[in-house]
Amino acid sequence: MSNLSSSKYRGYEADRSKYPEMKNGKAVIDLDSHKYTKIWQGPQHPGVTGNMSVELIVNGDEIVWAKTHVGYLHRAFEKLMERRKYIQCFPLVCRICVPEPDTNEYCVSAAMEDLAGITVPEKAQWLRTLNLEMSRIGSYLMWLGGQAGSLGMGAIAQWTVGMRDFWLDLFEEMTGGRVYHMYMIPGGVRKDLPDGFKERARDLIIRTRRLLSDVENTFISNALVKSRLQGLGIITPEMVDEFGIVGPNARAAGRGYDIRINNPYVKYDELDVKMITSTVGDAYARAQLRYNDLHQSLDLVSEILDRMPEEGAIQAEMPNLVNWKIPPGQTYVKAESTRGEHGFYMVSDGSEKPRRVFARGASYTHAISVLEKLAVNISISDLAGLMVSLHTCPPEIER
Amino acid sequence: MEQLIKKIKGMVHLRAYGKQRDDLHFVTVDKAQLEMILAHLKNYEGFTHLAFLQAVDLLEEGKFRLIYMLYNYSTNVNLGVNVLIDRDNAEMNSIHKLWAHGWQYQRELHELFGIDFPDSPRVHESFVLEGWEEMPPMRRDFDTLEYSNRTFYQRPGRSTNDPAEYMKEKIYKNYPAAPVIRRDNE
Amino acid sequence: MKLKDVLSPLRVWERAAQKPWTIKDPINDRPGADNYRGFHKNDFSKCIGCGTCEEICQNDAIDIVPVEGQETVDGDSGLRPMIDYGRCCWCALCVDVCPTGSLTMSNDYTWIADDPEDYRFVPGADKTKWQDSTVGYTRSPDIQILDYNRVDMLEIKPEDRDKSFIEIVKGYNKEQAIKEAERCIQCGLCTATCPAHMDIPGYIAAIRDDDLDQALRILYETNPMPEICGRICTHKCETACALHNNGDPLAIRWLKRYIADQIPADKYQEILGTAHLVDEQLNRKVAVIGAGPAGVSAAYYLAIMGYKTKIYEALPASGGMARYGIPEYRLPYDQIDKDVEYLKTLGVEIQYNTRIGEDITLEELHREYDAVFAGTGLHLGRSTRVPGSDHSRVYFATDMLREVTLGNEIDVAENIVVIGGGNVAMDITRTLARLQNQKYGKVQVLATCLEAEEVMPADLEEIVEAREENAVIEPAWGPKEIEIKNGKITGLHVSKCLSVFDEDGRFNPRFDEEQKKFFKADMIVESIGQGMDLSYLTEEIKAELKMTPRGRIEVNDKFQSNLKWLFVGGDIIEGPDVIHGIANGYVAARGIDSYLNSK
Amino acid sequence: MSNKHIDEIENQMKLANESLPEKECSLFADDRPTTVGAFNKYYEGFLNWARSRSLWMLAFGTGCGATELRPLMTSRYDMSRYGIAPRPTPRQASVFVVGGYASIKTIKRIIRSYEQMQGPKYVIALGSCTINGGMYYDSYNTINRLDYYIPVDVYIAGCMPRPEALIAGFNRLKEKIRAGECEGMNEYVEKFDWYKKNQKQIIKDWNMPDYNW
Repeated sequence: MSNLSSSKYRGYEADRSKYPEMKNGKAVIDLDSHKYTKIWQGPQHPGVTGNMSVELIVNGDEIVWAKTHVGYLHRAFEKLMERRKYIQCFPLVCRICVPEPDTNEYCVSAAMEDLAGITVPEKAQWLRTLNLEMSRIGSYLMWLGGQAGSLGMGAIAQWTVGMRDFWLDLFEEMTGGRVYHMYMIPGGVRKDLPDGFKERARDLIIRTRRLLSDVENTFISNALVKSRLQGLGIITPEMVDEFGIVGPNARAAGRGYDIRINNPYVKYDELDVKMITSTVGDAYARAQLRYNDLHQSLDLVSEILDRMPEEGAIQAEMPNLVNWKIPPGQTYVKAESTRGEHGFYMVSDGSEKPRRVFARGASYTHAISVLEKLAVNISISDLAGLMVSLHTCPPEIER
Repeated sequence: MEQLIKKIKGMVHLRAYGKQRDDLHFVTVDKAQLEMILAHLKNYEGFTHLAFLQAVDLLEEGKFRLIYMLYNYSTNVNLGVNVLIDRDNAEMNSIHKLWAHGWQYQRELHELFGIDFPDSPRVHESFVLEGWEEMPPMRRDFDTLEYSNRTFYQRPGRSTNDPAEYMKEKIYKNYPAAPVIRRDNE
Repeated sequence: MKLKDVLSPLRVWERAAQKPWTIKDPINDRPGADNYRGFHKNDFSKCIGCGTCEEICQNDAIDIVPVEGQETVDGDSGLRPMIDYGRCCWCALCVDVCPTGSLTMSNDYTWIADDPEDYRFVPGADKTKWQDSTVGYTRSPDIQILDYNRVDMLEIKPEDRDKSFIEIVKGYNKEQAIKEAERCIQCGLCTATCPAHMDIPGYIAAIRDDDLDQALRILYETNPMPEICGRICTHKCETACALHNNGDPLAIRWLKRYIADQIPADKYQEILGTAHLVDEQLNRKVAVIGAGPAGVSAAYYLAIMGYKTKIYEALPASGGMARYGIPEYRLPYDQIDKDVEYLKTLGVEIQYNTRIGEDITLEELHREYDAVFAGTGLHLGRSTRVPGSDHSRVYFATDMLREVTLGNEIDVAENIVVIGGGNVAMDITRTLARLQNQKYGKVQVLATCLEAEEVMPADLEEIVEAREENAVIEPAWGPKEIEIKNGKITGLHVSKCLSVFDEDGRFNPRFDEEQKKFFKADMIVESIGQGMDLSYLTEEIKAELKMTPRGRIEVNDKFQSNLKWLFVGGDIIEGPDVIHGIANGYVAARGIDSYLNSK
Repeated sequence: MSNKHIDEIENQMKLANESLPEKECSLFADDRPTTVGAFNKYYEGFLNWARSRSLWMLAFGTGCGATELRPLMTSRYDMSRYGIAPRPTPRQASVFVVGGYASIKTIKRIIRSYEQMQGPKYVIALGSCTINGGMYYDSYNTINRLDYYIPVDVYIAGCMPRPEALIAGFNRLKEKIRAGECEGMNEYVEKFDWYKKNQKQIIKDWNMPDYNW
């Protein structure tokens, strides 16, 4: 509630007399005073990012108190994995995040490989990199649609989500699945690229860039977007450590933390990934940063396609995966998803099943601690925009 | 990293140290010294990022292992700080004052493992469950399949066969079973 | 706010005239990709019903059910997967794991139903609109879920072994055995094929868990000769192994040997719980004729069931054909002794050098004992009856192998031809090769048989190893005449054999008389089959005993002849095969038990 | 609403509004839902034809399956041409697309949203999870069979079903509506007690009225 005292709200000096009194640093909100209304945004609400909800207390149209409720998508993945063999975990984990399932697949396969001491062959590493980077593109396109849609620009959402569908077509060719790819099997990947894939992918990159130039015109440099997103949900550099903010949200606040650069995995150490940062920290800076990151992903995909080895094994020499036992140990494997640090902590006890698996999603703090802090003092009409600008994804919170 | 481990050794009772990768290390410390070492790591050693706080149920040993995964932005190293706590009446000191999102993990652990964190804000609030009446579900002794069969209706009409048993039934039904060894005392 | 920012969104109007993306008819215009993981198909001609798909399915979506028209035969359980689309997640692990590659996926993905009960189906049996689809996800040859590569067995190199009779195969060590055992998918198809119906998945799982005591207990449930079986079993189970469809079958035989090799004989009683057997309480006595696999097996199970058992053996040592028909480099004699010594500790007596019919008659046994089991084996040779085969330098393989085992001197010639392509022929070929090597320092032995190389009855590894030891193998030749000059054999005339069996499957070889060859030899060994010696049956018994048209003793499913007290088993019933002998002995022992209990 | 009336209903129906605070009781329906009969054959036929051509779908992404609803709305698949449009609130919607697995917390909201929808209303269930639990069959927090909690008209197989399959599912729903076979709403009323029993068996925290108006 500390924000209440800083009365500056996007150049508009609000009348604070109707705001809650502060007592011992806590706001006193008396619902019976009829000054406040309690409303729920979600779970059945078009303005929330997925199946979650935010409990709000508003004063007029300004939010004075917010609380995130999650658990609508809790499927107990971690519990289920404890009673599944290692190989059986692999189809399960991609369901943790729908727009970007491949990061989960990579992390869980890499964690098993790390614990079992398996080295993935070169070609499979490149294919994994391609898959991960393509999934980032898909996720960013979805996000772009969401951010535009949250500001009422449904047409942009139509374009970008439509364009994502073409990327899903590529995924379908490559992996056999449209949304859930189940591609990165422990030890490698499941299939090589089909014939003519590279040409079609390059063609799609060109089409995506053409679309992005439209998005640039209609969204990034749109006066309306600027006026609504600038100054919204400012993340200060101090907050980054305090709240454990990661990914584009942290980079927009000046923290140069991109796992692809800091702790390179698969083939990112051989690729030219640039750290894109900003120092403004508001929703517009985050939007711009993601837009630039999307461009970088397109660059990376075409670079990966150029450097993709023609020949090579796609799976390491593996034991019988049905009876696969992994020696005892614990590990933490992380990867950069579009939302930030996405990691899997895995403990093995030498048996056929993992002892404990924990999926760390970037939204875990973004959608709860950070959102509850940033939502206060903004207009209720901006809440959807704020949630999308934090790129929250509820399934990775509750798993 | 060796220097840091030496330093930690000098400060607290270091129960175990393990290196998984160049950028991932694990240390195990005592419960009482945890807060101190976390504060030191955060304030002086650059481990400013708390990636997660989680628990592993060591049912056989009657313990929970808590893991505080820290990250250092300047050296790009992850350090997992392990601490063992008793499984019965599990309780741990809260770290919400060190990291503002610490309470979230503590709320989750309270709900899913039944570990209490006194003083942690909102720790008794429900997180993902609603109206849960059983034991905390992430504990090893909670059988999720049994609960699911008991609570949700499985669609009937499924039955399976063991190929070996089925073939025995079909091909060599009359083959005698292994004889009982007739011992003196029986 | 800049004016440019206000106007820039309007630039998008330049796209207004572009062709839209819309798909005209989404339901029909969009088949899944060639690699799409759509609905399942199953090729019944390949499927063996091993249930590995059920095993790997993390959603418990697959049941293995009987399907009309699918018979249960060796290596095919006759069960087929039924998939519940109320569970499936289309991960295609079942497709990737399928050892036969029968389970695949089509690229069809539309299935609408009003009734949720409809979503269970047996791909391949139930009519589906995608069953003839040619595209869709299939198992990639580049990845392995199952491990199709057998752990290499250490063998002594040909140059180190071709002069001596030391054992060639070294056996697995612990690490190798566990690694090999981990390849097993526990389908259990092998159990039905094994004549003794051993619980193969059970003891392999025990090896995997490194619980060898349990493994030994499982072995002894139906097979009391693991050392012998672990070396020379014909391992029909490995042919039925599901992994055999896409790679090396599991080394079931070597794993069995590993279990027995690891446990010293003096621990057997303790592990198997046979230390305190009932001592003559039953007061029933059983005689066993022949200390071969069938006899030993029968005696073992009779002993643990509490019968006083005595074995009569004509030769000076136990093992029967396993000792006297199989060379030492395949089955060292001390391993036979290990199995038999354990039997002796259970109180079974063995009387050697006692031939029934000469030293003691069958009637005497009948009088003295409550039941008799005869497992006398096939010790006689068979002749090709080609001209010249009555020459004194033409031998039978069985006789010669016996002589070698007995330690008698063999007059090995410089050039030898062996007629026959079975395992016995390979045994004698390789034995003679060793003897030649010892005597002359070179090998000039040639084996020839009617069958073409691909269908030679001998095990492939036997043929390969024989060639490694410099023996020559000439398949698909039929012996015509043994050339004798001045009373000495000079060689064998053969002509090309085109086929061995006629259309009806009867033995009726066809030859191409144009293609001829002459193999030089001064000694010839015939190894074209073995005959039984039933001379111990007296005339009275023979008159009463029912025989089959092929000249074998007729027995019921308990191996009981029409003389109720006489049980017969082993090679003389089933033909030459150690595991059949063991199985016969086991069943006969149970049969004797029930016969004596009902008497 | 008078207290007397509430007492009467309590005696008759035992609706669970009694568990609500008194001041909230009057906010919710305190009456049992009733079945709706058909009009005469020709008029009903016309109505069904009309209903089948304007399916307004409730935009409630209950699970993974909702992801494929998003491309369906774009111009690539263009569901508007099939007469399908997303609506933000249950009051305006006639089709409820349950997108796969439903956790306990979500099934409670699904029931509430379903009851709030105006009749005639239809339910399409997506994916394995709604049929027999799918890959979460052993999870403690997801239901296995959706038809135990709300009536379902059409099932679409897949994990998750593709947009094309969704369109095929909507087409099947249209056929059913035109044929007058979509009686899910009346079925819910007829087996109301059975549905409520099933619902209450899994939703332990039943802090909502038995029937939402």
